[in-house]
Amino acid sequence: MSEFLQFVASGVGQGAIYGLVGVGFVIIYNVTGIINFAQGHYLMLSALAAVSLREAGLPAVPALLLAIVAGALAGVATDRLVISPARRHSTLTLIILTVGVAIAVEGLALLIWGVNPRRYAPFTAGPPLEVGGAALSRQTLWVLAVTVAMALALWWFFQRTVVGKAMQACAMNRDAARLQAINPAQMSLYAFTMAAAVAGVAGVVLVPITSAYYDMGIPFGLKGFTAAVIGGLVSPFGALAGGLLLGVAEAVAVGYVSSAMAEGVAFAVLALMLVLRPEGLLAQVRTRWA
Amino acid sequence: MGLRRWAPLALWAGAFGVGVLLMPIADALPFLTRANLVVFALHGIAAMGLTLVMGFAGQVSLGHAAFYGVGAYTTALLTAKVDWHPLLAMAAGAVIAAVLAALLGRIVFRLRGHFLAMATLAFGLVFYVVMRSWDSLTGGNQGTGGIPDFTLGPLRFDSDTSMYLLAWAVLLLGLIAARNLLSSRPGRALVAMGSSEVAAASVGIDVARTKMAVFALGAVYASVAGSLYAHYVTYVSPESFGLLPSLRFLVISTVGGIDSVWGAPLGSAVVVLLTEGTRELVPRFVSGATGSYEIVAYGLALVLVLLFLPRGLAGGAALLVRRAAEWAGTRRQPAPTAALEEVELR
Amino acid sequence: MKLTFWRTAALVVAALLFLAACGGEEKAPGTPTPGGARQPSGEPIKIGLNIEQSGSASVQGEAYARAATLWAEKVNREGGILGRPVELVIVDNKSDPTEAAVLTRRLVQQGVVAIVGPGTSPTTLAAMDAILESRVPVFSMGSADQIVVPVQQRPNVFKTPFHASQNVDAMLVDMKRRGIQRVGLLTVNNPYGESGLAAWRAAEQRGEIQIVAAEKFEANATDVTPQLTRIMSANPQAVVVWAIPPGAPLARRNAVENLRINVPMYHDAGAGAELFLRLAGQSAEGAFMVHPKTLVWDQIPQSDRQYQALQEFGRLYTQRYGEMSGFASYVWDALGLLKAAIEKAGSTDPQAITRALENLGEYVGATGVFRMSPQDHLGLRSEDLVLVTIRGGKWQLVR
Amino acid sequence: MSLLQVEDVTVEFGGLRALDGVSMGVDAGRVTALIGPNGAGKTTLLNVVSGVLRPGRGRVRFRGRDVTGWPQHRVAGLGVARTFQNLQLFGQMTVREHLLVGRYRLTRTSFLEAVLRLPRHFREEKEGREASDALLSRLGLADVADWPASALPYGRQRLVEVGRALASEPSLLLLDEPTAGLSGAEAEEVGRLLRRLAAEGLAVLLVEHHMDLVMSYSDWVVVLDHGVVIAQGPPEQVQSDPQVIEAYLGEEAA
Repeated sequence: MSEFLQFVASGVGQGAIYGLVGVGFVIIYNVTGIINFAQGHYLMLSALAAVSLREAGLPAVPALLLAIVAGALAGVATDRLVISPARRHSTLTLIILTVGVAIAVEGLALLIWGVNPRRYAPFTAGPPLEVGGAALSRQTLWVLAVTVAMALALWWFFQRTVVGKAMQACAMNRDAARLQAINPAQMSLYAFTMAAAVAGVAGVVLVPITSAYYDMGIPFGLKGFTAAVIGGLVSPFGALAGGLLLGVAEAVAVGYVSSAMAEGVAFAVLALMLVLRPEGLLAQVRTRWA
Repeated sequence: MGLRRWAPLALWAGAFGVGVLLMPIADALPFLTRANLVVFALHGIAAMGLTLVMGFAGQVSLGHAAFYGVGAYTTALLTAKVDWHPLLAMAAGAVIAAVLAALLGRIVFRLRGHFLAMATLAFGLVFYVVMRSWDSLTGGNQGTGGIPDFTLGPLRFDSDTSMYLLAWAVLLLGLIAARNLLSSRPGRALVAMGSSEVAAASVGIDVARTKMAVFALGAVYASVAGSLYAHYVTYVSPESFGLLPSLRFLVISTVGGIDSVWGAPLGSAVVVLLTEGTRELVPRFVSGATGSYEIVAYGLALVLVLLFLPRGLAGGAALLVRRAAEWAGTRRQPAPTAALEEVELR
Repeated sequence: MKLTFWRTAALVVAALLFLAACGGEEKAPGTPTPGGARQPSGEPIKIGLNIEQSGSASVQGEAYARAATLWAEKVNREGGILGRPVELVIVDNKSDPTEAAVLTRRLVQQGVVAIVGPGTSPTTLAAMDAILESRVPVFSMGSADQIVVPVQQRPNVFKTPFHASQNVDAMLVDMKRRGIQRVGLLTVNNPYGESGLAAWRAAEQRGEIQIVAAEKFEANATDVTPQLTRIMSANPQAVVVWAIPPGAPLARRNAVENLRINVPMYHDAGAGAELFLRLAGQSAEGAFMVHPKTLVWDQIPQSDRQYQALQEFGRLYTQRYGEMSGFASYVWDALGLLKAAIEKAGSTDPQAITRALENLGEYVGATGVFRMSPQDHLGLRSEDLVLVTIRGGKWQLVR
Repeated sequence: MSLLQVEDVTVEFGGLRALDGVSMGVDAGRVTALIGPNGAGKTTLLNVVSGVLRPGRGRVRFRGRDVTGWPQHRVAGLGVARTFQNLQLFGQMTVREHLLVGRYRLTRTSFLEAVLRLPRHFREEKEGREASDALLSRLGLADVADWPASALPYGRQRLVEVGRALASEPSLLLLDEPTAGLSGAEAEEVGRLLRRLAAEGLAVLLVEHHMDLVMSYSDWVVVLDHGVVIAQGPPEQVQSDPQVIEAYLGEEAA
């Protein structure tokens, strides 16, 4: 039993990160129709920026905040420098453009930070907490707390702010949104910025658990995408739930199936989801984001 | 009659000649070798399959390298372990790839939107994990080797030059096959489906089935290229068939342009030139530059090509030819440039 | 302010400059002053480096590139080879098997007399056909045995890292001393981990050890606690982690911080030198590692045969880069062996270099003492490996 | 028994009834016109007959065979061809190619036969070419046979769609506003063509706004309003039906 709890505890921590990356996929996909391959790269940029800013002597809080801003700016840059000028091109071209962005960003990170992984100390030092015999590291608690906070913030944003509602409208029907004087280019900018910022948050809470390195973007992007699809690719909250499910499934697969196949289990879940429930696990929230 | 029958043959012979001419060009360029030409041709073949899928089924595949892998592993196992003839092994790989693609297509073509993209992504990754984990069959992470050279009767393809000529010939065969197909009943059905599914169905075309067929055909192209790859490198490991190679094929097809089967070889040439060119040129402008500069340059070049040629090189070239014809006033056919630009992929 | 294309571009450039300013890699103080040796002259001797500067094995490739650059500077400072300067042609194969094969051919076409690399097993095996056709001597830094075995089919292929099996043998020596008979294995799910796993399975077949649990993890995993939980439930007397950074230090942290594992943990030489210490932090204390002597180069007694070689390599490398890497000495020694062979052959003819390598006798390198022969293209013994541990945040020689 | 029989067909879109118990028939050798105000459900009915939509209730019978809910391509395979209200031409295809695609159901060449250029390909290409050339001259499109259809003026594009439908040698032709955007003279041309086709035994179901055309060229008129058939009969009879007049007047007044 305590073993099983350990798997779940590990899985939830990882899954929260997948979910946060997945949120970005959902936001961008719904507002613009683009699957953004650079999504995991914002996480990477923020994680590495956090390490560098801290090493440069900044106190923890401003360093982390600035690192998130750096990630968000990368989102702004993606939209303004690449997506916006190509607005008239086909969706396929736009998707491939994000592949180009991902390649260039990864190269830039390699240029700036080199290949060696960097470490960032946990936010709060101390031994892990015992929950029913399972160890839950303090940083994992941070990850969970931040994820919950992000979920609440997203809910508030989409339900209570004008921009959030406009983005929702855009997601439901882009043409209709245009008729209501919602500027799609502006919405696209917001979507990329938000997606990158959320991934950036994931990046900075993640670094202390593992480490930061230049090519972590693709694997996290992939897991985030899987999380988003499990959630139906329609709702940020679906993506968060999908991420948690994916994380736990992976950890449990390590425990009871085979550690070599754990990743395969995750992708097989993705494939099965597509076949059996293409509308995602949370189909009922399809028409609403909250 | 005689002339008309032989003209296409002469044309393709000429195309083969162009491929041969690429060799001295590659030799003359400091940053290209004939090995690059082999890779160019192999990737061109595989990407051509993807071009067919994207251009006509209107679906993005993110797992194309898996079919490349099916061909490579089938050849590796059948020629190295049980001594099949390379051609037989290649055919076996093609059949397996086609069946897998048809099964996958059958499941996902009922779905709409970007679901094929996602399903192919999942399929590609599951394939990758299976290749890594099924040690007893595939050699797992360590890969499997000992693949003999490709032979065809008395011919043995064991050098870069011979392998390139073989791959180029196969690429041209692939082009011929694609063009034969496109100028016939099933091919016209594909083109029709690619531009209006509801109208295609209205003349009796079974859209789901046709998509499945073109998806299987695309997989066959990739598989054949994969078989040749296995013979060329003589060793296969999962690393060559994961997500990054799939993205590479996607990039080749898109950069080349998905409106024409010529797009794939064009795109493949551009990708090889970009990678090798940046490798050679960047260190000349930035002293002490290493791999990372090349990657940045490659990524930026890719972005720029797509920003300025959204329909890819083939699309851009077609547009250019049309514009030139218009400008020269030699147009015998009207030039529907506007229509060309407006054709959107769903 | 409205974000137009150009304004954003300006912003990005500014951000990049800022990041470059504070993010730059730690670089050690300037190059050592040039010595007084005569300047090499004549046509340079070209040696190719086909290494993994980006992609999945870039941590290794980085160390390879550093060692190679350092070596070339030293050799050219000291008069070159046969009085001729050395020119390194370094190419990045992006850890991609196909690129590794293509680049081998390209380097040969560019007229290199020898190639160092590829630096991993899959890139080497993919390039094998090209390597064999090239006929130039090639040093691989891959760990798989089949890179140089059977030697009749690998006439021009050499390697410098110990076989995985030799690392296992060295660990087994220490385990026997501690009475450890049951181990749990945690290997990274890639070719690197696979070669370790295979070597351990072989040892188990020989009856030297009992493997009670074998788990794998992905190279980019962020948490391997589930795997460790599984391993510990099988009650091993020791845990062996076969991985490179960031996986190896992550496993150590998870084991110590989350599970408080109190059995000995062994790492292989790939776990990362200072990088391991940095990434594992406090948790590194007490971990064991089997490693060439390079990691504790400054603790090796003068009586050791490798003393000189280690001093030279260790001093130069740490002075320049501020830290040691477990991978660097493989390239350093490969280049050193090539230099010795070229000098012995008195020519840069590839065939002659290959023959000279096989008949070099003993070559004392930083990795170990090489005794290459026509039957053995590695020539290292597992006795040259040492067991080290971490005390007070520093590597300490155990034995 | 009519060639096409629609029985009690009902279609709902999210609670809105687009068709409500529609029954009607289309006979061979006659031009049947389907008229009604905007939003009456005319195109919806065409979509149900051609297999684009599956009705919530009711049957569609073609030659006595129940084809309700059959996929579009199978219905087309039986010899039901159609055109679209908003043109659905094939991108860059030439006019002749459109007609060749139209012959899809009449031909058999497979992927393999096409790639390998086996005899069936050549035979069918030759037949296809002859047949489409004949049809092209009949439609007056021979001079633009090799033009990309998208480069033609709008009126002739409509004609290409009709040509594509006719190329499949259908026994039932469904036309969705074939004269929309056409000049009076062009519309007359279409009308005469329809009469000739009907005379050859084809069944034509025409959705049309152009009242003059309907009245002068159709044999039978069905009037739909709010998804319900409010009248049917010969043109002159329908023309004087008070319910029809009201439906149309209502529209004009609104």
